[in-house]
Amino acid sequence: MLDDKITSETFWEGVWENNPVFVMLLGMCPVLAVTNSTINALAMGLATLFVLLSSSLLVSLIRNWIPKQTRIAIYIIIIATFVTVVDYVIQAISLDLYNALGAFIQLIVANCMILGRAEAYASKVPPVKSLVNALGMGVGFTIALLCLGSVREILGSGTLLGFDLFGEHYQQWVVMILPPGGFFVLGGWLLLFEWLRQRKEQEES
Amino acid sequence: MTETTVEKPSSLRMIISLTLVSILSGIAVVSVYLYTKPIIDENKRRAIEAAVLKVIPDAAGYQPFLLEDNTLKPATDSKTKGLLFYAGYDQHKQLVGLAAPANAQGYADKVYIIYGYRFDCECITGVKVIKHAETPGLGDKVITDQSFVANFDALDAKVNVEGSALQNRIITVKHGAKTNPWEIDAISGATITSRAIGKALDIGAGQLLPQVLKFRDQLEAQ
Amino acid sequence: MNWSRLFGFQGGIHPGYHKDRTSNRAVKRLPFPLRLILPLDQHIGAPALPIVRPGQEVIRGELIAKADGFVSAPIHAPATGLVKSIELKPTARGSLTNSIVIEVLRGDPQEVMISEPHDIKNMNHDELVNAIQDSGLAGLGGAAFPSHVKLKQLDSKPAELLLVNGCECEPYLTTDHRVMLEHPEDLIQGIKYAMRATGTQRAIIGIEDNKLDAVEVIRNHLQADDPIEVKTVVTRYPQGAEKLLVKSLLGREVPEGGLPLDVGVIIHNVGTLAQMGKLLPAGEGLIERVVTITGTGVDKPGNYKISLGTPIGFVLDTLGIDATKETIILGGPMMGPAVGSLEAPVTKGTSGILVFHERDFIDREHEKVYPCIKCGRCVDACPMRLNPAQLGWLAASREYQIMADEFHLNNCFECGCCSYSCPSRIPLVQYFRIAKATNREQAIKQQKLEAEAASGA
Amino acid sequence: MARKPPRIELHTAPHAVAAQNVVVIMRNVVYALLPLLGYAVWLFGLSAFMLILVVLLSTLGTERFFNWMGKQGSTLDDWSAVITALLLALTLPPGFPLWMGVIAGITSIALGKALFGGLGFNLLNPALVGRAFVQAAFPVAITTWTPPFIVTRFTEFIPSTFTLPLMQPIDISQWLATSGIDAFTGATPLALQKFQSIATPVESLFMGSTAGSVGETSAILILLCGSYLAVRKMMNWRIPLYIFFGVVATSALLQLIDDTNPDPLFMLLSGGVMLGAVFMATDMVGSPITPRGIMIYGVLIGFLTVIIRIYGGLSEGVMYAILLGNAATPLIEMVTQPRIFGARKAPAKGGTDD
Amino acid sequence: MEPTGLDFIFFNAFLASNFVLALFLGLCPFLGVSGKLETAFPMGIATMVVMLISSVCAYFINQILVSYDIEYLRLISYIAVIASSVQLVEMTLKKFTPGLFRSLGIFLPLITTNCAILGLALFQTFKEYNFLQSLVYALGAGAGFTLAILLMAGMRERMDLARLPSVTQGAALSLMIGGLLSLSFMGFAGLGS
Ligand SMILES: Cc1cc2nc3c(=O)[nH]c(=O)nc-3n(C[C@H](O)[C@H](O)[C@H](O)COP(=O)(O)O)c2cc1C
Ligand SMILES: Cc1cc2nc3c(=O)[nH]c(=O)nc-3n(C[C@H](O)[C@H](O)[C@H](O)COP(=O)(O)O)c2cc1C
Ligand SMILES: Cc1cc2nc3c(=O)[nH]c(=O)nc-3n(C[C@H](O)[C@H](O)[C@H](O)COP(=O)(O)O)c2cc1C
Ligand SMILES: Cc1cc2nc3c(=O)[nH]c(=O)nc-3n(C[C@H](O)[C@H](O)[C@H](O)CO)c2cc1C
Ligand code: SF4
Ligand code: SF4
Ligand code: SF4
Ligand code: SF4
Ligand code: FES
Repeated sequence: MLDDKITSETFWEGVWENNPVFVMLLGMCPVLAVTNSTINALAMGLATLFVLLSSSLLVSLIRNWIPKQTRIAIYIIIIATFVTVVDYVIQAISLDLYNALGAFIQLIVANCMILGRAEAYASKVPPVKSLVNALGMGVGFTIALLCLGSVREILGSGTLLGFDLFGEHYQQWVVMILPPGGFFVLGGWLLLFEWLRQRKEQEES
Repeated sequence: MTETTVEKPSSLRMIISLTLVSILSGIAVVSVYLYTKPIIDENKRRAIEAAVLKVIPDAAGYQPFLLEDNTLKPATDSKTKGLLFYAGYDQHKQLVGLAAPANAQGYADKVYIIYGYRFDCECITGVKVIKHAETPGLGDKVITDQSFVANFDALDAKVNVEGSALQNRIITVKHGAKTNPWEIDAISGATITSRAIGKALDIGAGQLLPQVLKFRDQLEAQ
Repeated sequence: MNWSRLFGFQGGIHPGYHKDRTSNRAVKRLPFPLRLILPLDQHIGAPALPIVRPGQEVIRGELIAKADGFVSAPIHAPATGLVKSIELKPTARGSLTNSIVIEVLRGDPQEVMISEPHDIKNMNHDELVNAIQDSGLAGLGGAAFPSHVKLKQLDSKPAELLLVNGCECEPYLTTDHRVMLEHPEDLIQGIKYAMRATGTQRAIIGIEDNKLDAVEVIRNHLQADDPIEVKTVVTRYPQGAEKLLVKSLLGREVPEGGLPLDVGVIIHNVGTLAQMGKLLPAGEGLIERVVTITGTGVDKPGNYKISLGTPIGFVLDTLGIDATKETIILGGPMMGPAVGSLEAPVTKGTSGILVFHERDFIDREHEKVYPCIKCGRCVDACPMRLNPAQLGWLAASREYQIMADEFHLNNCFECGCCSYSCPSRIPLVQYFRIAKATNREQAIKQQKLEAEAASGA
Repeated sequence: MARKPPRIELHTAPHAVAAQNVVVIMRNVVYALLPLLGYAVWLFGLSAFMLILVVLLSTLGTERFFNWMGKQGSTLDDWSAVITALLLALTLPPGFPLWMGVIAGITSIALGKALFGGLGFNLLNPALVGRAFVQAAFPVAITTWTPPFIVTRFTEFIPSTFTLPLMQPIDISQWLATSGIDAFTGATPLALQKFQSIATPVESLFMGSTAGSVGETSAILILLCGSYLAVRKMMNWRIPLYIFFGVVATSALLQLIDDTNPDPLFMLLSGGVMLGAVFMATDMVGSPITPRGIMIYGVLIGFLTVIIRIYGGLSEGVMYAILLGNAATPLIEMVTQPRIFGARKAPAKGGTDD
Repeated sequence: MEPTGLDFIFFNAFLASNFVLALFLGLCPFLGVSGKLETAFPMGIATMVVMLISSVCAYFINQILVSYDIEYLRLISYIAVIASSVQLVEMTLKKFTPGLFRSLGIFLPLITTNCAILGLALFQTFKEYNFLQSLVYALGAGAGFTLAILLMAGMRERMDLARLPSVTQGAALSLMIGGLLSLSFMGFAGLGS
């Protein structure tokens, strides 16, 4: 059962042990779709983080007040509201970024991670704890996005955050920015983690 | 969750809660919308301005117009149907050319462009890609490749004597095979995106220019 | 007109036959060993019940164990001598089984005990079937299924046709071939008895087209009004499997899980019927059989008439073969088991003893087994049109139940065509045997559990 | 008498086995590829030779590396990695930068084979996985062709061959112009047909005197080498035939609909259809084992090849068609389980509960 | 083929811009429910049905939103409509074909939080498809999803019997297979251009 105490675990859980992407495999669509550059990954991560934080806070605040039968509907409305807000804000900040992220900002609504957190966590703990946990999850999500985005951008474009790394004659690995690259890089990270885990286990035994 | 009896809250409470949340959400959305709308519109306007001024090199200002049912009217509301174009004027408020959006299917999705046209040379003077989903490093060379962009320094777009269509349809040819002023020299390795731009121009300009020319006086008078 | 071209089965293989070394050698008799070992379960079904005690003297041809029920066969003494013991003795496969051990009386002329001749003409169906059971006949084709069981008439499934299996499709073996050449009268006689017992009006002898001389001989011995036909089928392993022979000769497919009787056919091996023709009128019992002894490790290959119960070690010694260095197979190379003990005896089902040198034997243990490369050769070879590759993948993951439920494992008759053709050298048939055995055990366990549950409740 | 038991006890039937084993089959495929490699070097010279060598080394190295990772013995001796390497090299353009060839070799084994447990377990054709990867990674380099029979092909390399690792291929248009080749547009017969509607004579296709990948050259030679394997029963000859049928039928149909579409013979002889159908679609690991499955698989590959060529964004579709055929193989097999002997009704996978 | 033609719309959504393999939509069910063919197929069909229904709903809602100039409510209303239409399908199935419900039932809630459905509604709006075009688009997208998940399930079932290296298991393997499938589908890119 969840208690109300806040420990460092509350935060770090989402970053590492239960990383939403690498461990729980949640919200895979945006993870793969918008990570063809680091900047997109960062923007997506922050947008998701914002929605996660605000919806977790709100859900936690009103958790004792909403009837059980309508809770999912209410969560969805809350999430959709914040997503719409983010959508317009990003449009106002930069049209180019908005075009690059495409429909995936709006698709944050369907990100199972956010609804999952609202249902399984935020609706059961007090606001501050929920907020801390959401922050961890959001940071974990963003880190995962950056892991993908940076690899894909470095190989696929020869740049990092837009800065040229290899000079103008660098041959870009176009595949990395294409859909298969997304699958391969995420799969590659998971393989790497599994390999490291197994090696550690072997050393221990 | 361990409760054993599912207490049934009154329907009233459910309705109230949902309604309340919906109203609050509506308020939040509307206020953000109202707050950001002017900024977004300004962003869009600036983007269009930058594009139009870039594709009609000598222009200093522009006016949006709409061609609908063989009449020309100033475009005010973006929603009305018809052919949209921007007439470009120089510092002396002289009509120099026009810019218009066009699109065609590329490699991955539609390629959206805005192109510029000069009345004096009867040629296309610039193309800017507004939106595309082509392969980075390949299809997006149509933006970065200087020799490709040079195709549009002066691409022939004369209208035929009857004033019904272009005299020569704009076509894209394989890299290195350009012989006529109305041909576009494709980028090798991105022939398909190159062709999409040619196709967009051919269809867009082919439809718009013959009609616009009839209203040239009207435009000059603005 | 070649029938099997019209109706032949799919699949099958063409292994090297190596039959020429023995097919033209007349059957010779092998001397008696010092001691005969007679397993009580030489046949499929209930083991026979011994009716002799240790120390008792028996005469060649005397009944020493009686059938235990209908699906069982009696055993007769293959030689005059003393019953030494009834004890557990190793079989060819290495397991132990209860056997009667007889010390052969040296210097005895070994005359066969004279029994009461049968008046076959006046026997009715049931009496005939009983007489066949009394002779101890079990299928000499290899499976050693008590022969009379198949001949029992069933009103629900009348037999329309007797098929006589003279294919002998296994490489190396030539016993059936010799029997057809040397004893065509016995064979025809046996066929007539079997037809009488079952009331069938027609018989067809199916012979592979590498034994045309046998076809010739049998045809010459047939009377014009005999309702017996001889037909050739193409030489292809496993043409002799009953379901496939039925398909080749009649174009009928025995339904999945069914018996030839389901399509109106009774099938017997030529060796079985020849013995029937010989033994039945005299009322004698089965005490010896023809065995092909050949292989690269044999200098004097041939077909030998051997008393049942003769230990294999004795057979090899007599022929001057040093068995300890060789690989020995009982039966044909495709289906026969490798011999685990030289004490194991020749039984009713033993059709051959093959001896191979180490050097010319394809050694599975030393050849690397590769993963299945999905070449499909096993699928092409399987005459039952199963998917051995798929079965093999499942077996490797121990999905035995799925193999049976979804991929027809129980339809596999273990002919070995798949293993033979597999370039990855996967022991497919071995997998399938294990799978079947495990499933059987599982089913028995299940039944026990259910029975317990039922009695407990 | 205590006697030693005979030598082998636990041996189980059958004791006889067919002569061909995996290694023999694989080695013979390599033999069958040798003439193609020789002809390719004859056509394209030193660069082709270097490319084949480098791809071979990188592929075998990767295979060995994964053996080591998986703590198993070397699997190089089954020759399958050699086939992968040779076929991969044969599908690359002659002037392909060597470093890209290395990437192709590594990915073919890593992504295409080792990931799934090595020989026999891969889902897709490893050589084509390697090629598809570099096709998607370096689409320009892999569509940069040089003509065959360049006079200096045995004395100098195509400049792009020795491109620095990670760098863009060296531009060869200058070199082509100075090599005395005029009117070479750098396009394959398929690209000429697709993008410029220029037909290439059938004889050139038969003899392989056109631009193209290292090995997709002479239709006759490929057919001859393939026949060797087919005669020795080391390859299922039905697969190429079904593919040819699929290609001819589809392109004939499309030509009926619109007569500007290229004719079936051209479709059959140009590009990689021959090499793909004879040597790559026949890789049994990725193809169905059921007889009806093989038919569906072959025709599907032929069909997809033509569809991608005519309606797709690329001029050549064989590679993708084969990969898609491989991907569909488990499904195809599932619906084409053989009708077993004596089956009472049509084969039903799984129990029919109603 | 014209980009607005029904044939183009169908094949584009079906193959070239396959929702899963090219657009990265609906990955959760694609990775989660593709372990066995007998679950993958119902999931594909269920998704296709829900896609058709929500496409129709989204079309009409958008008409209303546009005519009242309240497009900023689009997202909220789409998600609400999708959630309730899934619920509706669920109820209808339960009532009229309980057998079908039992085989599809467990997947329906999953579909609500599946971005392929919402993505379809959004894309058809951005592309300004008319009613018929939207319907064909939904059909193509649904068929494409079904194709992808079927291929995936077939390959994963095959992998169940393979001798996999110890590191490649579970999600990583699925992603790699997904990547290879996506790589193979690159052949369809540029279809109709
Ligand atoms: C991964 C990949 C991405 C591609 N992206 C594009 C693209 O964005 N634009 C394009 O015109 N062609 C693209 N192509 C297609 C080919 O590079 C090229 O257009 C076609 O083969 C014609 O070749 P050519 O231009 O050399 O005649 C792509 C191909 C691949 C394999
Ligand atoms: C339990 C059992 C019952 C059998 N019942 C009959 C039968 O009623 N009629 C018959 O013709 N064969 C019967 N058979 C014999 C089989 O059809 C078959 O001939 C025998 O198993 C040997 O076949 P094989 O030598 O092809 O392996 C029976 C076999 C077994 C194991
Ligand atoms: C793979 C296989 C091959 C067989 N080949 C022969 C054969 O060549 N000759 C033969 O008489 N029986 C052969 N049999 C046994 C027959 O199926 C059948 O049991 C036998 O002919 C019945 O006659 P029997 O009971 O008199 O032995 C074979 C069985 C199997 C499973
Ligand atoms: C007829 C035949 C064709 C083959 N084709 C290929 C091929 O196209 N690509 C490949 O990587 N290996 C090929 N191989 C080799 C081998 O099957 C392959 O390495 C396995 O796919 C690895 O598991 C072939 C083998 C044979 C016998
Ligand atoms: S048991 Fe074997 S050798 Fe004897 S006839 Fe049958 S298949 Fe041939
Ligand atoms: S042993 Fe079984 S699976 Fe193998 S070929 Fe014979 S019948 Fe088919
Ligand atoms: S013969 Fe062997 S390698 Fe070939 S498919 Fe069958 S089991 Fe696999
Ligand atoms: S499975 Fe093999 S060992 Fe077992 S009864 Fe059948 S044939 Fe004999
Ligand atoms: S994030 Fe796309 S389906 Fe879950």
